Amino acid sequence: MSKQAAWEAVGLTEEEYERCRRLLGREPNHLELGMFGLMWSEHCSYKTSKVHLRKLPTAGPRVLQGPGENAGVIDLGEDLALVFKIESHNHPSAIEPFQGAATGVGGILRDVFAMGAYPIAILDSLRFGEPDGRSRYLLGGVVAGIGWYGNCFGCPTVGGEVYFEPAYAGNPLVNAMCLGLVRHEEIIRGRAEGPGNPVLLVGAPTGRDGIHGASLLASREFDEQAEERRPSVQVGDPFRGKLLLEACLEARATGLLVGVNDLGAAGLASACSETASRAGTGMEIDLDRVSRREPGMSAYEVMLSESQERMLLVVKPGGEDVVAGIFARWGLEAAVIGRVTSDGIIRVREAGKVVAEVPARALTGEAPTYMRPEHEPAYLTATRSFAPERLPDLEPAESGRILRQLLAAGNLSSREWIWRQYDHLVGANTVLRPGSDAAVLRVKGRPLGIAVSVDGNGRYCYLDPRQGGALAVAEAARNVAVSGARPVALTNCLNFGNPERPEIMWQFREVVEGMAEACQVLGTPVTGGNVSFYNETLGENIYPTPVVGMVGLLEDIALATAQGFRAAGDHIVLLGLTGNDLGGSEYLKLVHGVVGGLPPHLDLEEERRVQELCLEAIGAGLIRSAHDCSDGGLAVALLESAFTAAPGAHGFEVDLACVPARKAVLRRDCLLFGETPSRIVLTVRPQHLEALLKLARRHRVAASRLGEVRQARVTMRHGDDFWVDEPTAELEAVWRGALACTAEGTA
Amino acid sequence: MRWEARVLVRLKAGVLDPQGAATRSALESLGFSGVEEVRVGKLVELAFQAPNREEAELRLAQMCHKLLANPVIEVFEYALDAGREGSGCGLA
Amino acid sequence: MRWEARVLVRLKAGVLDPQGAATRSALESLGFSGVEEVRVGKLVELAFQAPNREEAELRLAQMCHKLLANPVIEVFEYALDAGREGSGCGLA
Amino acid sequence: MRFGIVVFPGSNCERDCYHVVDAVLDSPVRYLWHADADLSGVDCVILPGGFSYGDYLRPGAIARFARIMRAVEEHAARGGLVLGICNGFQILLEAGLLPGAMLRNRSLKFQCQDVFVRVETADTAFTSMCRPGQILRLPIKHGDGNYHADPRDLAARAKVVFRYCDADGRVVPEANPNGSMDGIAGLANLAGNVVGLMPHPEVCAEPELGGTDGLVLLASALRYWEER
Ligand SMILES: Nc1ncnc2c1ncn2[C@@H]1O[C@H](COP(=O)(O)OP(=O)(O)O)[C@@H](O)[C@H]1O
Ligand SMILES: [Mg+2]
Repeated sequence: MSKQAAWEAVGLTEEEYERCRRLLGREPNHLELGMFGLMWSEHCSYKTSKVHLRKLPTAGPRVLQGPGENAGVIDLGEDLALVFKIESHNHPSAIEPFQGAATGVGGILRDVFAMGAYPIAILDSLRFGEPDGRSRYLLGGVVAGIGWYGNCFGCPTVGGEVYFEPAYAGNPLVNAMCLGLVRHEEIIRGRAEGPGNPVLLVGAPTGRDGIHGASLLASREFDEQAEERRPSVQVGDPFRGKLLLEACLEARATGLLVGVNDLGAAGLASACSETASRAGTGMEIDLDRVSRREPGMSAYEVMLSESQERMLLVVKPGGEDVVAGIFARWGLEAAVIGRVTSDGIIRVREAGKVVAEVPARALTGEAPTYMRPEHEPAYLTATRSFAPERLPDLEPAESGRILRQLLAAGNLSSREWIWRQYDHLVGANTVLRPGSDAAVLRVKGRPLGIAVSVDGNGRYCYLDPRQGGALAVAEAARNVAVSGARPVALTNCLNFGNPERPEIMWQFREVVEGMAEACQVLGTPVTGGNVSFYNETLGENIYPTPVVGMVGLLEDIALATAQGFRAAGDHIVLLGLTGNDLGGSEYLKLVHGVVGGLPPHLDLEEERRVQELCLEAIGAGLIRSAHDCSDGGLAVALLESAFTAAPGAHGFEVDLACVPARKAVLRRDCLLFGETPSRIVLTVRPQHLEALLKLARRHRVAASRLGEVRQARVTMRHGDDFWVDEPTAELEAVWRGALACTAEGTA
Repeated sequence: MRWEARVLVRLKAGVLDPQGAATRSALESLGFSGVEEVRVGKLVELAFQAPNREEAELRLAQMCHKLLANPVIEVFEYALDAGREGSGCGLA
Repeated sequence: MRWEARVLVRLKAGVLDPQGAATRSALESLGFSGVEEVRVGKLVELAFQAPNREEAELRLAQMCHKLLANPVIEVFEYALDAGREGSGCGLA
Repeated sequence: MRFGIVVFPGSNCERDCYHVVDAVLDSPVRYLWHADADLSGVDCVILPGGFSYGDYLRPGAIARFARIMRAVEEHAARGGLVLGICNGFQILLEAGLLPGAMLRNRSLKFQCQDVFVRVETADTAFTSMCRPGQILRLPIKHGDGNYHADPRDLAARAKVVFRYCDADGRVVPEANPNGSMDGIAGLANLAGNVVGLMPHPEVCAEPELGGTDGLVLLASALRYWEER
């Protein structure tokens, strides 16, 4: 094979090849080149995103660990800390939805317990094409796969989000987030400290799973062994994942663990070089000691295998037998495969011979970084110039019909079909279950509560990436705030198309800058995240899709507030101003068939004040229910609050003429379905209405009583004009059943 | 005409079979020594109508490709028999 | 001596098979008409050591009785072959 | 009364059970390792939910052979209390301590939701504080809860303790979440000291988790043991 073919086969460019030759001072051999290829891949090195990710604020009083480790960590007070991280598994899920999604969950769980934390919750953020044909198959497989791993592992899946858009038809997105609890002194980092310390590989034996060999194979002569060399799809084993958790935490309790890293992309090559380079050390590895699932594996395959349910442990000298004994008791393999060295080199031996010898830093820190060219995409001229205000307004007589159409839409109907397949209760901490804006978990033995939500509207980002990025942060924070928790920090997953296209790079930078600004204003630093590029099929790119996983804290778990109405007679209050915001809305897409205009305008200062007000009102015990207005607008938000309680029990009557307006004249469609952000629907007991309105004035937030909670009937009127007047049960049936019908093909 | 088919669906070679591995170690701890490998797959038995053998075989192959096996991780094989008409639960 | 066995585990006649029923209706909605019945069972393939055929058969029957099938709801049948020594992943 | 909670590889509700017994019931409790045979000092054994051995092959099929299970059988035969929750119930069935077997849910999906169950008999250790006909709201979370048995075998060896019902206590098909025969959600042996059920009382025993109906099972066990 020519040299050129060799670097191309591992995905390197000629310049990159030259760079690794310079770093080595010689030609890399086949294995070394493979290690460089994977470690310098976009996925592992962040070579394209790095320069922009630096713009995200990462510091804050609660941040104990920012980006750069297996997961971020924030302080929960006293000696407790919260570990959390989000990650994508888009490409594997597109090929094999069940296993792809399952191994995505397995991977994020390992990231969290590698830090020494006990996982307490999973969330999933999903994007598919319109749910028919292959997209329906992907939806079913992905949801079943997430459920399988989380349910079997015993970590509750407490929330998530899902959108259906044609832009994701070729490229579904599967992002999984995990949170875990740990005591400060028990936090372990992925650092190979202490030359001489033994290095153990524990968990599953190593097989030929997911080796990045497809491209390699394609450029090699085809011989009779070709079939055997072909990488296979990674298959998860949640059972073994759970054993690995138990054994790792038991090993941690012995105090013998120095560093821990999970094995994910690029397998051993990555785990060894990352742990060594974080600690400024090196590592010697003997491949003959790696336990294997199949005979005849090459050094290349062993080093780069992505077999699941494995961990790399660095152990105190002499601790290896005790640690291995713990793993044996849990039925897991544990082998000393090498030791930490002081020379900064990753040295790999096989059958006594050195088969690779590479400075750890060369694989990690010395990876190239790029400032790729960028260019504003041409489509924006068209989408921006679309003026929704020129569309005919909604006829009141049509409201009922349109409302049903929205309630049945893939992006607005109940997600119960999904989260019922997830054990959201195991762990006995779930105080607010899926179906409210954020999930809330208690912390046993403390008054404390943790709220968490994942959000990101790709359509907004498509229409205005900067604004869309800020909106994603704002919505995630708002979802946490309406649940009674103060947003404190976030993790994010940036899903984009091919960064070698200047248009995609432009979207990426804009989104990141928009997010950064929102993080600054809302005071929520970023503790980590993940970038997934190349979400492109046949030249079709996905919408730029940042997914924000926001974490919030409640001083007192008793303040946890759900979105569902509580009792007839409670007053309904809307916080925030409503504008003529139709751009990028579900309504515009569903009713007028247009993805266009500009996403709704976000005033970050106003957003902050609205959230502050909501938190203070909840803290003062004034609030019975709280729900943010997002997709589908005010009408859908009100209905969701009516639906969440006992089926069909609640209804409401509101006068939309009372909605505080940004403009003198509000369109009817905007009143009902416009998606102006920074708005929250609250309910209060009648005797608390005045106190709430007074508080709102103090926070300089527009607030107005719209009506009250009733029984069994939904009435939306504008003065004396009745727009919608129907039994709750009928609308609720539409909303509750729609996703199940589409997903199971019974529609 | 009624046809009865038996389809065996297996994981491809090299694809991890956690179920098989767990079963193997369970057999071992039950005292069955010397069990070297266990792989667990699916058995699907079908009874269906088709005018003749060619047509039956064609449909069966399509059913396997489209639904019964997942081509990304599984392979299948089948056997096809002319069934006894009206034999009800003949499959079990 | 190495033996290779193929065990088919089926639900007993009369035990409802939710998976089979779902597969049947999925086939139907894919456009395969005339599918009268589908039953889904398990295929377990084993490679194990035993000195001779009698012994191999005895052990296999015990494995089925004890673990591989649940007599309350399932029945099993098996086939046993002398395997090729050292054939590694011979099962798949 | 002392509780023991069995930990199989793949159990995942053992901590939740421990928490309820320890922090809510304030009773002594310890974990029992699957490979041990020592139940000394334990009056009530809980087989917790989860996916012992990954639920591979069949739920409970591998766990029933764990070393501890012989001790549990002897304990049950001596009149000791045994509660199998979800996967624990499946293990009791596989072990033959209770009759019947579990099939996949009719929906073929894992289902996590609150259900209503009707208490069919107060004549067991774990329902002694209930009245027959009482309705409990408990969560289920399982993929294989579709109970099947030969009716004669069932009648000869066990009594039905819980049936899925609607909010008014009617055992109707719409209230049956998994296709279980006769809406069966839980069983006891004839002596009433061994009970298995699919719902999870342990995540429904504290007001802040949204319900306390699960507590009655363990509280019943405490009283039953005192009055024995
Ligand atoms: N993929 C999913 N997995 C689990 N829960 C989900 C998923 N999608 C949505 N949910 C839950 O359904 C509820 C409604 O979701 P969504 O409409 O996205 O809420 P919001 O608009 O407030 O962010 C939330 O409680 C959310 O956690
Ligand atoms: Mg919301």
